[in-house]
Amino acid sequence: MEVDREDGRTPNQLRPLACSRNILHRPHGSASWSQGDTKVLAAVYGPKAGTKKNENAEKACFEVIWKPKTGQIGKVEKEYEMILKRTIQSICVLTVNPNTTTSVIIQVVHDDGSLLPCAINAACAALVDAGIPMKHLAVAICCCLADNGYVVLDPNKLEEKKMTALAYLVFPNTTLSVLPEGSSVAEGEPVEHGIITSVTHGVMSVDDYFLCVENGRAATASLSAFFRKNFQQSQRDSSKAG
Amino acid sequence: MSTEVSTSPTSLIGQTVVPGDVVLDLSNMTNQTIKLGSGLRQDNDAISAMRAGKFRFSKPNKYWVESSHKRYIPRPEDTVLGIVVDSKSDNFWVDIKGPQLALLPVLAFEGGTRRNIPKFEVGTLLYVRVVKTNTGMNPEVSCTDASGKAAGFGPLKDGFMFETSTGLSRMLLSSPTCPVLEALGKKLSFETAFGLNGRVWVHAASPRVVIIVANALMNSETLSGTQQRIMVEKLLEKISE
Amino acid sequence: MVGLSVGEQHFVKGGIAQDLRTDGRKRLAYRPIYVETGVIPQANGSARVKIGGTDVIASVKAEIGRPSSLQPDKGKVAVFIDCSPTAEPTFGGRGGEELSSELALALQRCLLGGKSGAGAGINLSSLLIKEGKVCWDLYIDGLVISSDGNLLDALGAAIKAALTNTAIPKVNVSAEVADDEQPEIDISDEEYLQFDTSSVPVIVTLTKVGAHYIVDATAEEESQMSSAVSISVNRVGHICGLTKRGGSGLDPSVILDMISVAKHVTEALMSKLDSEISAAEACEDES
Amino acid sequence: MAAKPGAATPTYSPKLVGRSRLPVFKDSDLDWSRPDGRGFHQCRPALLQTGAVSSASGSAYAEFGNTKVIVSVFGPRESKKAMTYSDVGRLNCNVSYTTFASPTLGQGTDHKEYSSMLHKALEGVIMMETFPKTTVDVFALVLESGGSDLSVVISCASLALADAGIMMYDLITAVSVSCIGKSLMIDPVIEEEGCEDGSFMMTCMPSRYEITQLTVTGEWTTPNINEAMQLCLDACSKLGEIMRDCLKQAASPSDE
Amino acid sequence: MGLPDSSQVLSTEMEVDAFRRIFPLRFFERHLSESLRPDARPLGKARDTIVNLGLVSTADGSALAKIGSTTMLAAIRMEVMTPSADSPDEGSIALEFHMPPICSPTVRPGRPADAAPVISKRLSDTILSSGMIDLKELCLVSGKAAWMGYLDIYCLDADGALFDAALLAAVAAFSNLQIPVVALNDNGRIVAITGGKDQDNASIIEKKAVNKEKRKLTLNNIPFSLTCILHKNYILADPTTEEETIMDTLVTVVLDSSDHMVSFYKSGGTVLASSSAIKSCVELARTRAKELKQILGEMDID
Repeated sequence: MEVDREDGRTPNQLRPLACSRNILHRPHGSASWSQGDTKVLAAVYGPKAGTKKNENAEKACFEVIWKPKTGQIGKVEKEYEMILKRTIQSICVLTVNPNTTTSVIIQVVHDDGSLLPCAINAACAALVDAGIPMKHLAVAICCCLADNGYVVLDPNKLEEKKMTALAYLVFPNTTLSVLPEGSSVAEGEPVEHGIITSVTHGVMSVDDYFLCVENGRAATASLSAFFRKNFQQSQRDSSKAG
Repeated sequence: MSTEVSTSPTSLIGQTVVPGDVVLDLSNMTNQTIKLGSGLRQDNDAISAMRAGKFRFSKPNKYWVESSHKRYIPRPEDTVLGIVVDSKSDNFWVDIKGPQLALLPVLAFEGGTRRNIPKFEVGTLLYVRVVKTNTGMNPEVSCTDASGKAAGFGPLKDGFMFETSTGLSRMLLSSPTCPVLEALGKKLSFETAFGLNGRVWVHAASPRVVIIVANALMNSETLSGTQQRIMVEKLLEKISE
Repeated sequence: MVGLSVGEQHFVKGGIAQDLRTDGRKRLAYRPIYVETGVIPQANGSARVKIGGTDVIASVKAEIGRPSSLQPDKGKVAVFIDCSPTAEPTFGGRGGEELSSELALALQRCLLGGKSGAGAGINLSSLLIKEGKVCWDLYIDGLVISSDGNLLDALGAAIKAALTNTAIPKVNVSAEVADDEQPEIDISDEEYLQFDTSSVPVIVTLTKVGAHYIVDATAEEESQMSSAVSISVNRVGHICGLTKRGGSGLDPSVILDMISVAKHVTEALMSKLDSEISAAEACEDES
Repeated sequence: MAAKPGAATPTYSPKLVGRSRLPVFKDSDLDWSRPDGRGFHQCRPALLQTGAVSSASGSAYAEFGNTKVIVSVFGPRESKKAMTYSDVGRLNCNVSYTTFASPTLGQGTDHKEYSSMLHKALEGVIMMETFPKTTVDVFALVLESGGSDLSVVISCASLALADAGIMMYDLITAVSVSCIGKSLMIDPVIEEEGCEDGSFMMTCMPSRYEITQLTVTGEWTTPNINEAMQLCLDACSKLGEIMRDCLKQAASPSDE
Repeated sequence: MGLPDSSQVLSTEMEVDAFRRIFPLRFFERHLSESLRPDARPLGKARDTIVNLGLVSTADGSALAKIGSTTMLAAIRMEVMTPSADSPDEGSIALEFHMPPICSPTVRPGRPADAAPVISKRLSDTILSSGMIDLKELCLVSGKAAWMGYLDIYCLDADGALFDAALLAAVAAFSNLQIPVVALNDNGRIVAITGGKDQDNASIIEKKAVNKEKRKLTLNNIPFSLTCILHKNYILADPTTEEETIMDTLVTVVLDSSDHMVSFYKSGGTVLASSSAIKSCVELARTRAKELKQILGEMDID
């Protein structure tokens, strides 16, 4: 491999994933998600009756509260809240529970790079745990562009700092389908290859961005499979009796 | 169960699905009428899951995704346990663990008239049936069955209520009788009411029995039938010592 | 506010039109004024003023502070007013806030003069201890205990009395220090300085009810007002501040007329207050 | 990423603020002129324009020399939920400053004092009974403060209200006068305000020839007050004309 | 959405304005199918753009940018700070984006708009990461004194594409920036040299002026941004507020003058961005960047 990573990973290798759901007693749904040393807790309350002013009462509304590991929330956290809120709104079915608000609380446990993608994945797992109706899942990944033009996935904090540019990308999960292959195609590529959310930092060429998108997309399959396996496990735990 | 993710399986019935999975293709089943239960939505010809859980089918034509949650989404004809939170001249407001409070009309009792409106204190536990769940409106519940008879609905006096998940209460309500109830029923005498909203009420002559039953039920969520029986036996042994 | 029936409203208005108000006063007559000084021993100066049913307390507290960089040669004065719920139940919580800040603003205007310091009731330069370094910060707090109209005049009088009552300890500043260091100060507990309060103006509020205006309106009369003009006048007859309340407009000539009437009224009020204050001071000294 | 030290580091302006005051005018030298070369009784040229903010119900922009103000009017719209029923409308005013409004002021803030004075100046002229249960919001932003801020805000607000089609008895015009020594100067700039002996601000309804608000601070003799009032009244009626023209101009293209 | 049929029937006899209010989405889709927008623009065209420089006399650099009705006023004040130990020869930029209540009916005093801090953060990320400004140019005395540029951007009128207009105003304000001539005085503080007026001061300070040549910043790689709406297969450039509320998928592309991508920002939205959609957005942004470059170029004549 051309790129050497401190922890000996290959460029497209993710850090070990771990996810456990229903870990908190009070919230209606909760999950902890970790990628390597980055760990985030997510809790979901709701749906609760009523929406805030300025929100569309004909749809289900979401609010996101970001709790950093230490200190007060600033502009960074506000931006993350907004990105998470808009991402969640786009993957949930908003017409099922109109005029309700669902709160998602994100608690950062440890930040070792790829924090926002980690939080999006955690929120997604918690929403599933709470049984919020969703169109599909969202899988988030951080792609980094190294000096020599190579793309590295799921960087840790040290790598994030060294990179020239990075992109946080969120895709829909790879789904099972009984439909014949190739039926969900829009303009020559499967719908699930579309980007839900993209946030970039640093300057890169347009081609480099597409390289990031491509590499990120390739990683969604393994993330999706991890999600599915995780749900199967907990399903097995709870529904054996029936 | 742990099938590898393949792109185009033929049928997903009995498997775990995650939101977004397309479970049915209506273009192949044009001359059938099907009924969709919870956790499914239609997008043109594709029926896809919107919750994670097990995809179920029951003859002749019912499909649903089975899952367990702490929050309850009301559906008509569900029987639930509600708590009175307020009373107005026409309705009682009842908390049924849903997104909105439910309305219980003061006349929705067997033989209910303007003259014999029941009086419920705030906090009263009621066994009720969900009647209407129109979007944009509060759900409506009733203390009668479809024919207007009381049929066991109404306030639950004494006893002990605890909250579990919707999955557990569905399991406890399933037929044939759930092993844990069967095992407990052989040794102890008690009264129970299960709401599909995850509330369980237990009543017995002595508080001891109530506590044993409640614990046994709460422990049973993740256990198989045999495990449940063993768990109940162990519990009873320990108590009788 | 006072709820009056239509009959009562007519009675109040009719009385004013005929120069005989409900309590028997003429239009330009004050209610009896009672002044007591030194009511709060912890403060550097304090006074309580009662005008009829209106009862207010003012206190002056002096603290060592630092002059603002914009005005290194002046001390600072801040006025706060608190409307106690004992005066009016609606003042509880945040209800009295709006009135409080309005009164504080009006008093600040009347006492502090223009930006250059002209017409100030309190000479800010006299509060300076060392230029750019040390000065006195004067905190003037007003408390409305009971409200029966004409709060601004009562507060103005109370502050004037409290300032007369104020004694500020003498301060010695240590010799020259470097530019960016704070000099050491020594506050004397024996020698006190008195304020020169001769230039503190008195405030007269003329309340317009119907076609006439009255001084020292009661709450009942204030509820019938269309507008009110508060004018503060100092000893030499100069106007130190003016604020108008109430939404309805006034003809310019009416305002000019009001100003000349106010000047006339203040002469009497000023000497009345002076004698009351000195009597109160004497009374305090005895006790 | 390029993390910045942030605003925590203390900074200072290289321009000397405290000492750049005007030399104090003496009564003796009568030949000094005003910083912008105007005569004592001459107002700054007024630039007024309605419809500055497209998303507001009505808005106006006013530029008097260096004083630049935008006022937006929203409503009549639903009152806040906490408010109880009222059969007359409500008026809600807010005045704020940009961070760069004046060279001395550190950060832009809401100006509570001006907000309440704007409210008082406007409440008497708006026909509140025409919009029961609802609120009209008048928000002003001072882009640049160049003296006589409050009077510009008030005049501009009345223009914005007219632009929004809120019913009023008359326009409101506001003018200030500064007294320095024995001289009165109308429409003072910020430097003059900084060293004035007394200030005088009047708002009036030009057509009805009525004074709605009057505030005086500093030391004034009666003849001075008389003179200031006359100056203001004249200026107000002139300003009223300019505002009227501005509104006519805004309305005329739609007539064609 | 749910009532396409009824809207079809009603539309024949309904007034246009009423139809626009009741079925906003249908109203827009009708236009889109004709490749036209309600304000007569083709889908990929941005609104008229105006930039004015140097409007705020109290600031060291300022600009007003107007895209359609969206109006932004940006002003920079330069102050002196002690640089941090790890970058002793770099100055700093502090950016703040304000949405005062005058700009939109949704903002109320006392409660800042949710969008303001987010746009603020995105703007400062974009400007700092684009490398438009070399922070070393802001250095005065290495390790002792450097410039801190306070850039405040006020939204005077919000009608969609706020980020684009704010970035344009910010860039224009930097191009207008005149750094004051300063000197080091005896106390180690930096003081301004105020023209020729203070004769007594000027003679002393003349020789000590720290930054005689550095009156203007060199701006390389100026970032230009374009926000697009994705709706079904349509791409609408430079949306208005009305369009933003009806169709929720927004994509902002920032390209710099050497055609590199500074930011590709999309947060959620019902439409997923396919590769072809991304390419089209980038292409639109490229054209827009040329347009904006020209508009800024015309300004720079002074």
